Amino acid sequence: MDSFIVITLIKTVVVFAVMMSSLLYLQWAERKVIAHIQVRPGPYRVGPHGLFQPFADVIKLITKEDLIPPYVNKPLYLAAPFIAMTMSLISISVIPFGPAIQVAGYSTWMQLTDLNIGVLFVLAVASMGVYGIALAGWSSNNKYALIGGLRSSAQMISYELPLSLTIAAPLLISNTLSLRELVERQGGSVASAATASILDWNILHGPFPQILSFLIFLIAGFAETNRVPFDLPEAENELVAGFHVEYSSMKFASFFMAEYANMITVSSMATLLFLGGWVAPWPARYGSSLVPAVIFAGAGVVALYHGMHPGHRRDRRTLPVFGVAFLGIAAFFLLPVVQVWLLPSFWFCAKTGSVLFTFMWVRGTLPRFRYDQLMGFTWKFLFPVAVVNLLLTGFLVAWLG
Amino acid sequence: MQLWLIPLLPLAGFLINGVFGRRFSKGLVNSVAIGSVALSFAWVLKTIFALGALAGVYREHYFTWIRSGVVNIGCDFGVDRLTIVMLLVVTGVGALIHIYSIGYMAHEGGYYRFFAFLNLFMFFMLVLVLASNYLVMFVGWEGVGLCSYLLIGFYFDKKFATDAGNKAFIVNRIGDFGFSLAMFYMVKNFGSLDFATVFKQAPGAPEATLTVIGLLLMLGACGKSAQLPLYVWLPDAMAGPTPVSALIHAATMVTAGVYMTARSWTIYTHAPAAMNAIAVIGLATAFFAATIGLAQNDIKKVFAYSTVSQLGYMFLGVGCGAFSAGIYHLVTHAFFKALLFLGAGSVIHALSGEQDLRNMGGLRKKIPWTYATMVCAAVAIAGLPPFSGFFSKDAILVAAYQHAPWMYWLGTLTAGMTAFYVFRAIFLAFFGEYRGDKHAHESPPVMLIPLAILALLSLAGGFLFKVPQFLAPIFPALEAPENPALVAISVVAGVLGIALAWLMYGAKPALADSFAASMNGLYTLVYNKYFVDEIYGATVVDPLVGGSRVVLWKGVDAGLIDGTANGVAARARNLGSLLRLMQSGNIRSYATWVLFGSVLLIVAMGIAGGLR
Amino acid sequence: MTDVPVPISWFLTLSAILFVLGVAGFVFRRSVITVFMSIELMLNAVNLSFVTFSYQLKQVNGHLFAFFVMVVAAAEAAVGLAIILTVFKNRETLNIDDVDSMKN
Amino acid sequence: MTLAIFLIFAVIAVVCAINVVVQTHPISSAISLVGVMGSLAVLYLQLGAEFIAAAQVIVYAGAIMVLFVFVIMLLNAGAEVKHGRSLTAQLLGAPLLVALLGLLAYFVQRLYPRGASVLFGGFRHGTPLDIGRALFTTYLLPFEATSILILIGIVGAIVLARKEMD
Repeated sequence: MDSFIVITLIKTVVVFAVMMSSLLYLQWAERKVIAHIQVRPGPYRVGPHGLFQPFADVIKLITKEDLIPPYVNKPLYLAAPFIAMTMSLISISVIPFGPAIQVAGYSTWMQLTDLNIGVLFVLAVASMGVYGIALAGWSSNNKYALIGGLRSSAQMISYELPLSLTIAAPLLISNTLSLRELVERQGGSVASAATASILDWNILHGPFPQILSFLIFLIAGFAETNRVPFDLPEAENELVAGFHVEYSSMKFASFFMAEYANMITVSSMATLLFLGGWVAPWPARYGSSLVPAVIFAGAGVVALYHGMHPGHRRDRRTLPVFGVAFLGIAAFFLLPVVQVWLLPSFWFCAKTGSVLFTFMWVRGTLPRFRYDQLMGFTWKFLFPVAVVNLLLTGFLVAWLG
Repeated sequence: MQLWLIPLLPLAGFLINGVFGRRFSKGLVNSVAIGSVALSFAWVLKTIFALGALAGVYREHYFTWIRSGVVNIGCDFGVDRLTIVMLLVVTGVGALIHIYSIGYMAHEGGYYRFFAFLNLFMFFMLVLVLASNYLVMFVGWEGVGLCSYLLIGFYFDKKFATDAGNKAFIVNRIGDFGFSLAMFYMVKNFGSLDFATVFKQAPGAPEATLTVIGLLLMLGACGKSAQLPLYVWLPDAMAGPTPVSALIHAATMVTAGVYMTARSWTIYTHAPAAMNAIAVIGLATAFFAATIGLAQNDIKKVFAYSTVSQLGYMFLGVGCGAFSAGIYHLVTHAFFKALLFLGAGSVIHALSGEQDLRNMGGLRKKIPWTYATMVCAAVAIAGLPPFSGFFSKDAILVAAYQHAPWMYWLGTLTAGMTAFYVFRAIFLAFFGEYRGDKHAHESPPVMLIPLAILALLSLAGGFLFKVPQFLAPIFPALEAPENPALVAISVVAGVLGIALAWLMYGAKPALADSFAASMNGLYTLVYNKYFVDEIYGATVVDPLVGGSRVVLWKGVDAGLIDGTANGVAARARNLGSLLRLMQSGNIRSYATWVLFGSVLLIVAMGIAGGLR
Repeated sequence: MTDVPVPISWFLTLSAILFVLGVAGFVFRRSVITVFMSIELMLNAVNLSFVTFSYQLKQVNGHLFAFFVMVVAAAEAAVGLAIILTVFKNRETLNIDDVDSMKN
Repeated sequence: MTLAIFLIFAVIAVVCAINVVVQTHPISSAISLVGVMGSLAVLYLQLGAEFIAAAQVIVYAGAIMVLFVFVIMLLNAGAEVKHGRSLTAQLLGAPLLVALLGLLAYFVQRLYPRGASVLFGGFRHGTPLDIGRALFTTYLLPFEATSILILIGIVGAIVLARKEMD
């Protein structure tokens, strides 16, 4: 009992730390990716390869003047960013990163808590996220903010329908609402661990591969998180920004932290629902356990090579350090003791990371929707397609499953 | 042999003309109307020949109309010799008058309407005649009343016409009331309305009952056949088109009463009192109407009162037990009176609407055909041998003498007056010099041909159709010894009448005025029809109307009924105005009331649930 | 630490309190929207008692009733808010006391 | 534990509900109502109604109340105006409310003696599985009826709220 509480506390701290740092560095990563898409180095000054850029940003945002405009509805104005933030962070608590593990004789799950209505919980929390935006827009007592808030909340409500429908489809296949069981049904259970492969994932799983569903989920996810190409709030120049036009400094930042947290949530949900969570693409006996080591080793080698032939002066010192670190990590991954609990989380993070990379990639690629197009797209295209997909899935599951 | 076809053909004509007539051309309307009547006439002839020497009654049962308790009334038609006579008269004269109407109505509005109503009348009249029980007969009876109302008020844009129609309808109601009472009484006593059943049981029934039934039936007959005291509607009925006057108010409908009485002879023969009443009424009517006819200046009015008077003759005959004589006179009268009316119509048509005898005169040369035919009718009605009127009228007079001599003498006097006023009209219209200002023109042949046919019939009808002999099997034989003296006297009376008319209106017209002036009071009295209408108005109509207005309308309707209804409504309104305080339209107060109710409900449930 | 049970009557009393508060909102508030929200509050209170009964009777039916109540509430909210929009469009007011006549 | 959670969230619910009633500004009331719903969801979880709890948050808090907030923002509804009188409500309202509350509480106390009590995990059949099974067998007809009802609601809402096409 007490051990349960202790372990839960530890897990909470760990997950929170990981979450926050990943939030910070997600921003950095995004800037880097977009920079490279646009053929420029991106953040480079603060720390090696701008690695300390996020801290600089945080310090800047915290130290900026936090002004509260007059005639705002103060309590709601203050509450809005925290509502958004909280609602985006809560849902991480039900997301499983890996299977049960033994730590110092105690067996526990790599998951804060497992609800047997986990999916519904995530949906509920996501739907609550609307309040942050709506209230922010309304309480700013500014017509642009108000209209922007209306816009964004309407957008989120509208895209919630196809999102839920596409979530329902894989649930029909996996026949559960608990996220952990969801993964286990996709080959994450101890029994099927030996044979679990990419074919067990819902995206390819019979009777009806959920590729279409996955795509719709991603698109709706973009909209849910107000990301490109649906990032109307960011449209300062044509729409006078959005609900957060009156916010400044840390409050302003918290909206973006909420956005990135939502990104992470959506990505991990995509991983859990469609990509088989922590399940490796092919069974370990065919060497899937070596993949992380190989990857990191390769990265280390590349880093060392560039360290030999530096493009910049500083690289002569930093890149070898990275190379050694990568090789160390590769070696670490080869230790059987840690593989048990490190591999699954690696695969989970890899999948989530690739989905996140897709987010950034799209942002670097696509232009922005017009509002009416945006709404018409969901109501006239996504929604019907999702319904048809759900019906097909249900029919096939009832018929073949 | 499909008796139903006889009345249904005119009905079909009525339906076709009534529905589509507005879009039909006049020719089409004519062909439909006259075709239907002619066809039914043809069918009547076929039926007669098919029946051959009809001794008894031929009946056809179509369906059971009413079955309740003892009463079992079927819709069935029957034919016996009496019916055949009536059928021939109705369809034959009807057809002729239809043809005549083509010419007469040529320039009138509502052409198709006229013919449709005429066909409808034919239908109901034939139903009346063919009926084999009193109820079906009553249907026809009411139907012809309706048609008479419709046709009298044909010129419904003229007030006097519509008034006349209402008058006819209302007065007939009184008679029909008697008729229906008689039927109830029959059902009560005989448990049936079927002629056969009723007449089979009638001899056994107590005389009082039969008398009551007879008197009630007589009341009906008086209404329909314009006898005292219900004759008042007939003169006014002349407001309708002249063919209507000829067909309905001279030839057929008004004789329905006589027909019905003759049909019910079994009842009457066992109710002498009723028969006496009929005879007296008939005689009184005949004399009374004749006197009025003496002084009328409207040519149609003259013939109208003449009709009343002749109907009185028929009643006299029937009342004296000479049923066949009554029917005989009915037939002949149908001929010559229809002819008189049609002739009058022709005259009016020739003078384009002029009806006043004082504005006529000297038309003998202008419209010779009309003149000739009307003279034929006049001699027939005057009872000069060997014309039709002579036979029938004398048969009646002889029977009257058998019954009571004074009746004969009065009848003879009436006959003289009849001859007088008819020829007075003739002389005023056709002799002397023209006193009018309108241009007179002879009527078209389509009008003259029926006139000619009717003239022949009224001249020769007497010895062409031996009606009494034909009807002998039906009616009880009346031993009336041939009495040349009586015949001679009546003929002489007629001749005297004619001579007097010639003297006063043909030879030296001034004589008439001086005569009228000399006996001024009497003349005024007669001229104003004994002020009967005024008397009725003062004694019956005004009290009735006043009473209705004061008592029924103001008192009962407005006071009692409306008072009750409005009172209830007012109470409800007061109560509502109390409850309205709740309906303030304010949602919150509504909610409060709902809350109130739910609290009460919870308390009630708690108590019911036994929670103390 | 041992788990202290809660009397069912407490749940029901809570539901009653919420319901009465909802009624109070309905009766005393003038803003149409607030009144409408009070109705939702009442519905929630009823749902709570449904679920409580379901617990007491160890049956799932109460949950279903609560579910249906939610569905109906959703439809009602959609239509009701549309009506509110129309009323506001026509009368320029959200005060329930001004909306006391059928005619405009 | 159960008692503690119940007390906490019951208090939250009551306070929020009172707030719903006393707040003059619709949006504050709306937020308070969301609070009520959230705490009620927790109580549902206590009662073993997992699905209903989730549905409560998703449907009520996530959809219906968002709609309310939406409309409030759309109409830009300010604090309510005080004019307008309902004498009935003024006079009868308060006593009737007190009477209602008293009656309900009284009957509840009478009907449910101390014995019957709620323990977390005392009822485990509120899972989506059970709900779904009952929904599609016993309650199929009402389910379909509600679907029709919702369809009608959608149509009605669109018809009511669309701007006049002239």
